Amino acid sequence: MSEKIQVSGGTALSEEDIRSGNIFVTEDSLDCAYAWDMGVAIKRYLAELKEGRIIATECRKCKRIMLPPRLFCELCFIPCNSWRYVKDTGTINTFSICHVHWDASRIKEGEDPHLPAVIEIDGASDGMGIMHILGEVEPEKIKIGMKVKAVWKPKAKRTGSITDIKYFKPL
Amino acid sequence: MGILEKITRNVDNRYWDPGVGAFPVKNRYTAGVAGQRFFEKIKEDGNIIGTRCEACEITYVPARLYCERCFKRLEEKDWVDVGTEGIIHSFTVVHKTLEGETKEKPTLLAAIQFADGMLIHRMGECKEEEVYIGMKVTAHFKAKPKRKGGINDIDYFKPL
Amino acid sequence: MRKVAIVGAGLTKFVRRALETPKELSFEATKTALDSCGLSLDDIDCVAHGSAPDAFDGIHQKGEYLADGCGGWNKPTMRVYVGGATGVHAVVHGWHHVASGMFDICLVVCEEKMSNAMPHAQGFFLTIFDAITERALHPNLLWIFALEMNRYMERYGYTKEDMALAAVNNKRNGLLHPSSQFKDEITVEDVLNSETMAYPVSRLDVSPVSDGAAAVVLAAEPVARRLTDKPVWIEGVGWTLDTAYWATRDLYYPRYLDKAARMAYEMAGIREPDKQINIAEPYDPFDYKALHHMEGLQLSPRGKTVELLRDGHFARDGNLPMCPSGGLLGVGNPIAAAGVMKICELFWQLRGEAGERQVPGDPRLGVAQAWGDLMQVSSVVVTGI
Amino acid sequence: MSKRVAIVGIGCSGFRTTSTDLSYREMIFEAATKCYEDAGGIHPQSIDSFVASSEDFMEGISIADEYVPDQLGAVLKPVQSIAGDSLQGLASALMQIKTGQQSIVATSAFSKVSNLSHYEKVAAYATDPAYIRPLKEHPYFIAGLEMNRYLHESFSTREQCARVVMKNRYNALSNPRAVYGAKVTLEDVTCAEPVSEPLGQFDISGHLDGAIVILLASEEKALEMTANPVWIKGVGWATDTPNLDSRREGLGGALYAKLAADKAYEMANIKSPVNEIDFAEIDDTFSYKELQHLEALQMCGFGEAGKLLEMGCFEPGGDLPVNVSGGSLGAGYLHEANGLQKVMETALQLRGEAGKNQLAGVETGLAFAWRGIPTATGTAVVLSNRL
Repeated sequence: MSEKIQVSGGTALSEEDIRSGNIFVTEDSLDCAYAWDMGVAIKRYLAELKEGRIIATECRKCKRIMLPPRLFCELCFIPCNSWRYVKDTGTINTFSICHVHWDASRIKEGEDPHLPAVIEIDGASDGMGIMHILGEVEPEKIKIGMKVKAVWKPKAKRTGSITDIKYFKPL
Repeated sequence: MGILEKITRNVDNRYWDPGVGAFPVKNRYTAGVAGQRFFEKIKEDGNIIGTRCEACEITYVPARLYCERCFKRLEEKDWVDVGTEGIIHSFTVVHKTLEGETKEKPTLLAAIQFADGMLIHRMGECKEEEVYIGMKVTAHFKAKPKRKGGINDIDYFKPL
Repeated sequence: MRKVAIVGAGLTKFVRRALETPKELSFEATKTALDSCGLSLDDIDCVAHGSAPDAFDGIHQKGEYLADGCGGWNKPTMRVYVGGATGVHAVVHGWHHVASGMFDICLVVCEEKMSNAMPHAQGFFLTIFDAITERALHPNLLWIFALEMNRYMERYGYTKEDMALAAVNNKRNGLLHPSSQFKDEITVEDVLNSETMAYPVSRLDVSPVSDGAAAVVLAAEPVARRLTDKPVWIEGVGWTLDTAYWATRDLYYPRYLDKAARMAYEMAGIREPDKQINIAEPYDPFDYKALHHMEGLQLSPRGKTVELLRDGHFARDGNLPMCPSGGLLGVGNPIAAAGVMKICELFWQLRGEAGERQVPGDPRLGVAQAWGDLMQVSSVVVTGI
Repeated sequence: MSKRVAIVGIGCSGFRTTSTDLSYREMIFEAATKCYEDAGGIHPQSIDSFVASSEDFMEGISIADEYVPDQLGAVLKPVQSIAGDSLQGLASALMQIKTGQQSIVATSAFSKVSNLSHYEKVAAYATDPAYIRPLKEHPYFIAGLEMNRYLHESFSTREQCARVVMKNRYNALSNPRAVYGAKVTLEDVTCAEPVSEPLGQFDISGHLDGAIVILLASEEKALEMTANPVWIKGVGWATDTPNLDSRREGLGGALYAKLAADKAYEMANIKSPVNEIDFAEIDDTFSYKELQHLEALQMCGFGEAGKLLEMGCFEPGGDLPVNVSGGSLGAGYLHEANGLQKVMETALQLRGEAGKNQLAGVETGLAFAWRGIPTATGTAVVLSNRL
């Protein structure tokens, strides 16, 4: 059994090599902003969040109450136009206790960890979860299956965004 | 909706990404094995080098690690000095900035042939109407202490 | 259906920060793969290449940029893209090129230069989430892994220690791989003691950020037989994408992989994958994913994978070696290139050319898999000799 | 290679300069619904595989392929994305059918370019980071260099390029899917604001939002599904080199178009493209590109396209009607969906469904798309309504 594996290239550099200026680099960033067309479904979803309500759509064929709301049922492949309010309570399907920020930098000493979770919203079909964060809870006490409720921003501070819900806290 | 029903009033239906730019991270690029040496030559010696593939009879400028036509690895002996004088292959007058705004002063850019390759760069010390395809030009380098190892170590090209 | 074989393979070293440009990395892997089967660029009909998000290399239309480094000069080149599953999928895509009868010899090349993303590649992962309904929460990539891992562990009562076993297994295997980014063996304790990033994910549960490239050469049957006396046949391919509404799926089981694997097995005529397959290269960017994917690949009963792992079933000398290459955890994770690295491993293992890493017992059938997007996509390739 | 493949369904939506009424998901759902209905009302559950074409930075999403399945009805189905022009996506779909593993494959692409604050910056991000980007120039300078060199080598004129714009925008007036239809004069084009001389504002096709879904099927399925299949006779794609400095024919050529067409013609068994192709929808992202591409696609000799254009050869009533739909200059430029737009217009002509723009008695058409600045990649497809 002869080793015939061929490997070539992949010259490792250190950060020092680059900082010293001996290895030439160019830097750039894509300074382009994006304005996403929300469309009918998400526009209404956000508008309702601003009012302190969560809205879903129902498929007339499979009867799934879908969250986030959509204008079509991706399984039946038909348009849907039945709006359904769902509750602002739900069940934790899964969660994490996260010690790094979105850019991979570690949270500082004393700073609270982020508590992302998938929350199955009451009133939507089984398993219809959304990603959000948890609050007013000791991280060690979070359990899968725990019931939670949305904590809304004060009405004046809501902007029509998913962050109009500050977080979900244990019921 | 969607098909059944549509938004017919022109209201603000857009959601902007929070902050400036949706890709809030930088990119940093090495010049690579060949590029490192290419820029070193510009920085240290104020000269331009390429790499030659004897089999394909082509000299690449900027220099390459490999011949893209036959995939021969271009080695030590394949590095060739192509000098600082080239010929204009094409040119253009750019009137828009990278932001899409109209420039106060348009830029004269040229693709300048060196051996079988090209460098694309600004033209200087000449007027727009003087430039022509086939014109001989030479590189005007930045002062040595100001060179950092990049294409902008050449300030511009000027008529020979 | 036209038979297609892998006839050559090549890799770069996987490193944290490469001097080479993305093109140059691609060249190194491609050249090595060509040399391994004695072909020149003139012999190549087309290039099927792959690379994950443009944001890492920092180049829009990255496929075009990479084309010459992948041997695409004056040739048909096409870049395929299914997030983290791109590596294995690029081979599926190459198979499309040849099995369709349109080309006889196809280069498959994948490259990733994650060190081009500053300060850390993870920052770009913010932009994989839904622009309107999720990004405002400032999520990071670890969230989705952590959420999936937690759900998986909870469902079957697995512990963090159980998961760490996979990291230890793969990293140990990887020490023997010439492309590996690592030198040191780790223990379960090391994994458990490494800092928590996003519970239950700790630092050593995760594969590293890497630069690298990998390539294989595919050929149609008659050509393959002429080129080598040991062609490694592509017996089955499968790929599936699940809904983008990822939070509406229960994450404990990778149903996207279940379907993709069944598609590939059906094509390969495999009825009992756990008995018939000799080598598995499941996608393992995180340790739990290796186990999760073994279940999705139908190579381990749901919820019994840790037991089998503890019993040595998935060790290099076990019944069904898991990630004998070392996988992403053991070799490194230049995303798309890591997927092709897994295919390279099957190629060398099935030909008996894996040297120190060779699994015993003349393996005849192997499966490689990659996974990506929002825990959503899988591509599967079954190879045999 | 005996397996024949046909287009059996076509659907589109959007096709406006902005599309704030629909999210990209809703827009694609609409296009997909129309396409599946066009194919006899097929449910996506019966479609074997799906191919989308997209580029991350155009969508502002990394790994944009994540968001493909739902609006196409492709959940838990084989789905792949091609990071390239949608004609390459079509080629991938075709190859999948030819393997025999799939029988019906949907291919889709969309543009929401109106959502970008600076398309220029995205295009600039495609240029080489060491040699080009540090110049910090508007990326269309590459088109300026190409146009100048092309005019120099081919002896074509600035005015001939302007006439391409006049023709295509006029053609667009009678195409309901085209938004840049207008009667423009030579002076309108030549005196327009310069962008990168000799390239002016009106030499550049305008941005367009829109989604297109096209369904392909094997011969057996196609004959079951539709009475008017459009057969894909040949397809070819090629990249010259991504390096501006080492293109085989310099900056004035479009070798990629020739290489792509050679392959497509060979597959379609076309010996004399001029005689065997009745009309063409070819890339006109920039005015000079139409002329350059016509020559590279062997629709005429080198340096002849401009003169033939002036003689009216490429008008709807001419010998070889080119971009009767209005092309990108007249209809708008759909970025990644550009190629599918060309295929759609070609296929509608071959089905006799091109409305006011319908050409009489056409059997074989050519669709060709280029990847845009700064690339040297193109894809050609030969379509016919005869098996």
